[in-house]
Amino acid sequence: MSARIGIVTFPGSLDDRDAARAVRLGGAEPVALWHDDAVLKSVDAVFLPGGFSYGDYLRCGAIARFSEVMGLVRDAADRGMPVLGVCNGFQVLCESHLLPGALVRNAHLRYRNRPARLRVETNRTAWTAAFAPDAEVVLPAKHGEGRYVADEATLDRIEANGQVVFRYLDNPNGAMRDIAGVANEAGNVVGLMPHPEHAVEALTGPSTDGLGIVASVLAHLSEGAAR
Amino acid sequence: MTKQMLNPVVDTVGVAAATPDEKQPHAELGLAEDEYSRIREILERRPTQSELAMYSIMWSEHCSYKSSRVHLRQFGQKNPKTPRLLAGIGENAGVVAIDENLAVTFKVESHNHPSYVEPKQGAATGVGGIIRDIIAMGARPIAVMDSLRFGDIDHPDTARVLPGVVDGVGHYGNCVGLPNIGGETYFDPCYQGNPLVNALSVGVMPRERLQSMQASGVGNVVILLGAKTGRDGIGGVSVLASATFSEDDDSDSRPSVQVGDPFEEKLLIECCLELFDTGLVVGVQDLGGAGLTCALSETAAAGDGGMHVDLELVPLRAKGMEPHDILASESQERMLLIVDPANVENVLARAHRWGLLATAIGTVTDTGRLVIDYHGQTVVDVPPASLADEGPVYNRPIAEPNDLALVAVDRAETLPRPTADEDIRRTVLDMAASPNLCDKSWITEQYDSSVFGNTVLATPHDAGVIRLDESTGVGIAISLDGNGRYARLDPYAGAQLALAEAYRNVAVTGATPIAVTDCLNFGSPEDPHVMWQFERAVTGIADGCQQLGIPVTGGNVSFYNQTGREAIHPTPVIGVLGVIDDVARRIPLGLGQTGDTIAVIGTTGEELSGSEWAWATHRHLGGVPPKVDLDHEMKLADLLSRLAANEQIAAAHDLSEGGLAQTLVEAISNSGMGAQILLPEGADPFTYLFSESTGRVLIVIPRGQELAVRSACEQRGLPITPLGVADAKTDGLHLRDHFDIGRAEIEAAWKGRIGAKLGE
Amino acid sequence: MARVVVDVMLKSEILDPQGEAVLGALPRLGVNDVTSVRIGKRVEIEFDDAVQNVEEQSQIIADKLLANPVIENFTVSVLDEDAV
Amino acid sequence: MARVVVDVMLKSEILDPQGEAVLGALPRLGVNDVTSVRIGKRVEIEFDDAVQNVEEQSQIIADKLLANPVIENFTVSVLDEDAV
Ligand SMILES: Nc1ncnc2c1ncn2[C@@H]1O[C@H](COP(=O)(O)OP(=O)(O)O)[C@@H](O)[C@H]1O
Ligand SMILES: [Mg+2]
Repeated sequence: MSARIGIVTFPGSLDDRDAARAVRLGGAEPVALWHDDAVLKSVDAVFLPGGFSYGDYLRCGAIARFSEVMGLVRDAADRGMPVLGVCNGFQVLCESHLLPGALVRNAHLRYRNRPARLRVETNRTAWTAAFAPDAEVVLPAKHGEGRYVADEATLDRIEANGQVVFRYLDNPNGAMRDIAGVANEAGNVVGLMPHPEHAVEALTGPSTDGLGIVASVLAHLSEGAAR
Repeated sequence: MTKQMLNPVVDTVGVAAATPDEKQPHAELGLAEDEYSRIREILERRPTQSELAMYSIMWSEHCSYKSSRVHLRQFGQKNPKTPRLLAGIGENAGVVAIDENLAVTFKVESHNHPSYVEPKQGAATGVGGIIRDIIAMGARPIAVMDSLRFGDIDHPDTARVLPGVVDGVGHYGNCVGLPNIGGETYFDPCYQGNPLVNALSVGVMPRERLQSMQASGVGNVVILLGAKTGRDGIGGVSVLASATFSEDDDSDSRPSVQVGDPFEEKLLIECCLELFDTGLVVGVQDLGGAGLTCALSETAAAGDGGMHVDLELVPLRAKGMEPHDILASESQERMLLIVDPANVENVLARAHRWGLLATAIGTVTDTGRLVIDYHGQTVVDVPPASLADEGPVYNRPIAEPNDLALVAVDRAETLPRPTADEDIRRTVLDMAASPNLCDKSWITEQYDSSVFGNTVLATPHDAGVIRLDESTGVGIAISLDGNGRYARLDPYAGAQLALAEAYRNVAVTGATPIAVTDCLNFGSPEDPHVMWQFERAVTGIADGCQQLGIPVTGGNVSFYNQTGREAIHPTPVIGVLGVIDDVARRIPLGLGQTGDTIAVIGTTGEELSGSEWAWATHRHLGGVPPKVDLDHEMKLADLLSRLAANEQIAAAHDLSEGGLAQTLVEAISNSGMGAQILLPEGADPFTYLFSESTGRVLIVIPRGQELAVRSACEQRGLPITPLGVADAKTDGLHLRDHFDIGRAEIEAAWKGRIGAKLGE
Repeated sequence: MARVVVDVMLKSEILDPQGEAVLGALPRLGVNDVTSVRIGKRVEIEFDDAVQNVEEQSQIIADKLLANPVIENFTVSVLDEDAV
Repeated sequence: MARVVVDVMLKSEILDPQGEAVLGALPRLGVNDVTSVRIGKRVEIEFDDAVQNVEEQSQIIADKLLANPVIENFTVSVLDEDAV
């Protein structure tokens, strides 16, 4: 039986269908979750896709945090369920304080769409388990507010804990310490700005490296099942 | 302006009948004396304030096409008949069949004046407006494109307008979740006070989901869906969109512009598609220019002929709005639905689930009249067709410009040109760095191109290619092209050159062109010379499409693009849509692999008039533009789609502005490869590199396919000239017997120009 | 040190989607009594000690750079130096 | 009608590139005496007449929604009703 990965649609989510395609191509079963529903439909993991939830007015992800589904996601994450936030999903996870730090306006003040080269800094998270140590991946980065910031103490702490998951090789937005993605302490919640779901087919993406994210969570889940 | 119309008592039909002699500001609203008299005849009384506002809007140039209509008729007359055409001119957007299941709708529209006044919001709402036209046909919008023209890149105002426009196009498209798959950007001083912002959107639908704008079925309910109605853009259509800016325009007299909300639009898309799929709506119309006035009169006129509306039910955002304000408001992100009474509750519930406001504001009647009440008092009572379909039609005077002959003999072929290798080499680099030819990624990187995961080709490819169906691989290609300089020299030829280029760009991806949309950007129709340009351009497009066998399915006219007496270059912008059976077989840009053959198909003549070289190096515009050969273009398209289907071609790139030199610069910069080129014997290097003869394509032939490709060309009578080979080890361009230019030098010239000019 | 605050707000007749979005979200926080939210920019400017015509210069900055008069209004307040 | 203004500014240790960009553009306007520009948000909230605990509710809105404490500070000012 393949793993069920829930994909949340907020009003203004844009990449929900694309996330579902990536999950499907990666060999798992996508399950649609609606922001206002108080059920997680017994999924094994949750994917918060990119987009502009609630228009991303005020601050990206600030309003989505108050949706029904995020209460459930928080509880599930606390119990160890794998949760991934991509782009807007990453912003929602930071705003919800499930991940440390915040994402602010790019230093150059513009939205920028470019393939980003990233280094996978740790494979000890639910979403990077299948990558070789120090693997390099190419994923599309496209955002106006993706500059990762946190105070120095927090940055030192997450570096020390191995919570920095992805680092830019050519920093596209001024992110502190070139951080592109982070995890929570337990490693089950991961957020990243570039889009793995737009790198799953040679025909449409700059690489197929995004499939590694799905492979990782499947490996993580089956390992858990085996335990 | 609307202030003068304010009247403490609501001007009802009864009041109007009782006060026939009251003076009305029809002239200020842009209605001519005879137009005003005709309104009085139609109504058999003076119009109420609300009616006057509605007629002034619907009979404006923007809505009634009063100056262009007599010419646009040619499209209907000359359009080739094709079973693919499911909806054509007269609908919100044309619809063409792709296969037994799918249909595609697409259209290009201008938002020029608003983008000058408030670049970001003007451009953003332009994108929003064209997307709603696509939704109104029943389609899911799947991509956008933008065709932009600005003044001189060094002019300080360009630094205000360009970043704002790009921010607006990007912001709206990115937030609503549509990939931007291409477009164009040009600079010319003629656009200094009149930048052009033309936006295209394309959508896909199951064929049976095609929607109608008819308000039919007596008793059916009229529902307004989406944003609240505010004071945005009141008078925008009649005043803003159709008024020439005078030199001393001051900001206070400018009417307010609209601000868009792409988030609301995204919800509208999802909600409307859900309503279409569940079969809950009978008719649908978007609210764009002219807001409720246009949507109510068009749906009523297209339907059973009558409608009753209670205007006080319209949810308002601003206080103190008068009935005519509500009718004229151009608040964005609204749609009008016609719904069977039994389904109303269901529709309202679904709208609520999407967080959208939906309000029943009226019903369909059989009275043949559009009756609008405000708090129980009738403020409008008119035959809807008199607003929507029976506006004035002008046959404006046409006169050939006096300078035509002079311009024609001022040929660029006589200009001094470089002859020494070193100077030609310098020219290649200078041209690559020129504003019109340089890399546009400063702009296009601000656009999402991959959302939806179906973008197969986007900028910098000749055309955008989108996969429509993952199971069959069927897809479409679209290109948007125009060249104001060619059209200035000869509007008939210029329009056909734009058509030929868009057609060729689609063909270069391996797709087969099937339909056309156009946006006609011109100066004032009251100037007989402008009208002459317009008539020539329309005739050029209509004749061209007839010859190519593909129909014009819709488009848009933008007049009054002029500051004082200076009109812009006539600028017809043409969008061509093609279909490709399997997107995996698309032809990309680039140079293939080491050892692949580089060749040019087509003939290079000495055609430099109107060229980028003449403009960039001499600021010269004169002579006659390159010759168009549409038969040749058709053969070329046939060849390319065959080579693509047979996988006999590795890459291809159209030759256009800047000629072969620029095509090589782009192919090298966009691939990891170098090119070893040997010009044909006896060819003059300068002419061969910079001529803009049309109908030419650079193709890259995989090893072992040379003979097959040559014979496919011969069969079709297409001249093919081998030029050299692709080679990963060659650094940039090696032009044998002449010069080398390394990749670093090419890229230093071509890249980063726009940002640098804008101080970034 | 002279300190100036320029507040830039959308004109009242112009749609403020940001404000609307916040207004729509408030019930999720249990707040139901708000009738309107408008969101604009607050710009804090600090001038050199030496400068004389702070007010005038701020007006220029606001008018030319911070606000687009087509859609926005602004107000300039020179803060008391003691207030800093 | 009670009216409240919430000002939200980035914490001083967080880089404000928008403010920097404005600062960098000032010399082109002929303004050379500005030492710092910071750009934040001004949020204007209107409550129902009936509401009692305006100040308290505004604090909640600001703290939970309008500002992100990781990067921003805020101040709440209840405006005099006469001032409206
Ligand atoms: N240049 C043109 N070429 C072909 N059709 C045109 C052109 N200009 C306008 N039309 C058609 O005339 C009709 C009315 O145009 P328009 O007012 O722009 O439509 P809408 O009301 O949807 O904005 C549309 O069907 C449009 O496609
Ligand atoms: Mg329309």
